[in-house]
Amino acid sequence: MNTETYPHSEEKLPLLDGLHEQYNIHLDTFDGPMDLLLHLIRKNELDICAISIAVITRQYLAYIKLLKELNLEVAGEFLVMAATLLQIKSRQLLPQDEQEEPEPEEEDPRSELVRRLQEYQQYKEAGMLIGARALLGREVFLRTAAEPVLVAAQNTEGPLEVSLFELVDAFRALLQSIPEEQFHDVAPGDSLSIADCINEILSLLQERETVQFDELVRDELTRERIIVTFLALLELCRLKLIRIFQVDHHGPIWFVPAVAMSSAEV
Amino acid sequence: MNSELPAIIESLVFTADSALSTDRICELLPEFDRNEIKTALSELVESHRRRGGGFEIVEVAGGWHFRTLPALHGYITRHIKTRPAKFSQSSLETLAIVAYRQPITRAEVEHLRGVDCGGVLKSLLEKHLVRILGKKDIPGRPLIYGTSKEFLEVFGLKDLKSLPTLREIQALDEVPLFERQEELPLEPEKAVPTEGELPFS
Amino acid sequence: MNSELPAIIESLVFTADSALSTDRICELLPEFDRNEIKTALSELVESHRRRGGGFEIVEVAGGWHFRTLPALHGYITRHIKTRPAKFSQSSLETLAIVAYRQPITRAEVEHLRGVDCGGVLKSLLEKHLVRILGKKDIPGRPLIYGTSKEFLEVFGLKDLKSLPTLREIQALDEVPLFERQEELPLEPEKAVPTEGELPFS
Repeated sequence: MNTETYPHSEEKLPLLDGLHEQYNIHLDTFDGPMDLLLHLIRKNELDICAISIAVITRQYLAYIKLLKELNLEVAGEFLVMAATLLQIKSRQLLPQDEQEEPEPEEEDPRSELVRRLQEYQQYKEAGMLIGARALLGREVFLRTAAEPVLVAAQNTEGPLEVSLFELVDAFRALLQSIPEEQFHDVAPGDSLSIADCINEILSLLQERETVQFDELVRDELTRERIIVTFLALLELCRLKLIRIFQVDHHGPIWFVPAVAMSSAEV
Repeated sequence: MNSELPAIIESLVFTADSALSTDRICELLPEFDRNEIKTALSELVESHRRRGGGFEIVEVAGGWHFRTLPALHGYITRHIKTRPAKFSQSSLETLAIVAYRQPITRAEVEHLRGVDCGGVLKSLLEKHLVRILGKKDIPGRPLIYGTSKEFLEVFGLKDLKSLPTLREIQALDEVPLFERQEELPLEPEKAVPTEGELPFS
Repeated sequence: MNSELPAIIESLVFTADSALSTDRICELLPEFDRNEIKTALSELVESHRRRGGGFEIVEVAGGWHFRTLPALHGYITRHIKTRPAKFSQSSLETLAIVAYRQPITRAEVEHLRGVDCGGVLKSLLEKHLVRILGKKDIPGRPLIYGTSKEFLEVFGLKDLKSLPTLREIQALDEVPLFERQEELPLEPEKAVPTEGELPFS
């Protein structure tokens, strides 16, 4: 994702050629640092379990340096991996105290990385296997002609087939087609909206007859949460969807659906 | 004759959206002789008739197509009632508005969609995806709509909180925090002092 | 067994506009016994394979349908306009991770791949290969993803158990990375209501 474009500048090319000879790193698109590491391991004919961190780190950094010299963008992920490699290497350089029993967590500093690489390699291979299958619309085709007997009858009764993404997408498309000022969002903001909170309360009331205020805020006792919940309750009350009551002073606040579910359903 | 030819022709007729004429088949298969193709077609007709399946290949109105046996139409029409109903764009939009903006009145839904939604709301009510929550205390006392338990079941949601928000979908392909950060200077030669010189610098 | 049954089933599958599950076929044919129907289905598979035609009946995404033989695609694309979905390495990797690891969050996919996956996930959602299953019950309530029915259909898989088995890892430590993490509470039976068993667990 980072090296999709080949360099345009002429004077950089000799440098690139030199590298081709010395390291044989081709500027393919590497799908992230894991992909690059696997490539380096294979190039050096190393076993993932017995990688030489020194060799791999040097080549990995060389690749990043090359990208930079070619003025290609180096994504943050590649730098994070560089830091991880350097950290593993520095841990390997630390003198080992041979007298002491090795602590249980003092495992090979490489092992975490090795595990990630192995797992990544599995999915990379599985992805290639899946991609090599005969695909519908590419190698395999269905009958497209509609059966005349069935064409006449349109059906609206059957089981529904629609995905969640289609639902959100329909909503998104709709909002985009509406001028900004007509669309009134109850509480825009980054975290919690009154609309979300109303949905939450309605969803709870589908399951139970009574809900206590404390239950709504118990999991997240923040000022924002309490205020938003309170406003959501006021809104629901204003819409006459719930009734709120409190038995004792300072006692728990309860609320119930204003209309019994059975009578509300038509 | 190429022994694969009947299968090739069969696959062409099968995937065509309307009847394929012999001429068209010959056009599509220039490497085969017209007579070969004609022989293969009669072979196909014969082999489908012989195997006694649920459909046959026939030539009608100048074209070849597959047709189910009329004797079986009584069975075929049965699945009209149970085949999955494709959701119309208007029901999907209306359902989305109710889901994301509930509690909501019909007038509010119509304001957002810009068209009359009475029929769509009624069919959503009949499908039990939408329910009436109560009446709004304004003149006219309009009905207030929300989604139902069945709505959650159809979409496999635990509760309404699990509905993905617009923001979450939009945030997917935004540039991650990571890459917006100022890049830190990285000097490999200094960071790896023991590894010796890099091959270029 | 009723000697007409394979032909009846064949006509149903042939005319359905999406794959028909064995359950649906049984529902449509209440006068026949489930076992009879199953026997007839395997007979159909066998007879179509034997006759060596241009298409076959296969079980995909939990349902039966007819599809052409992959070997013939060179002929079919002569008259069918295709816009074959192009899959980059990153989308295949991401798809594989979602398929084998579902239900999974974006952060978990990114941890495995080591790169941002928002854009890839969004394009897989738009291709309907990946779907949103809901939200995970952990702080931040991230969206959880799984593969869709279309995924199985497009890749010609009967169910998730038919995914290619992952190559065994000769691990330093037998426990895969993810299982060493603290288990987060998630209710997969609610989140993945329709997809059946995962290929491993």
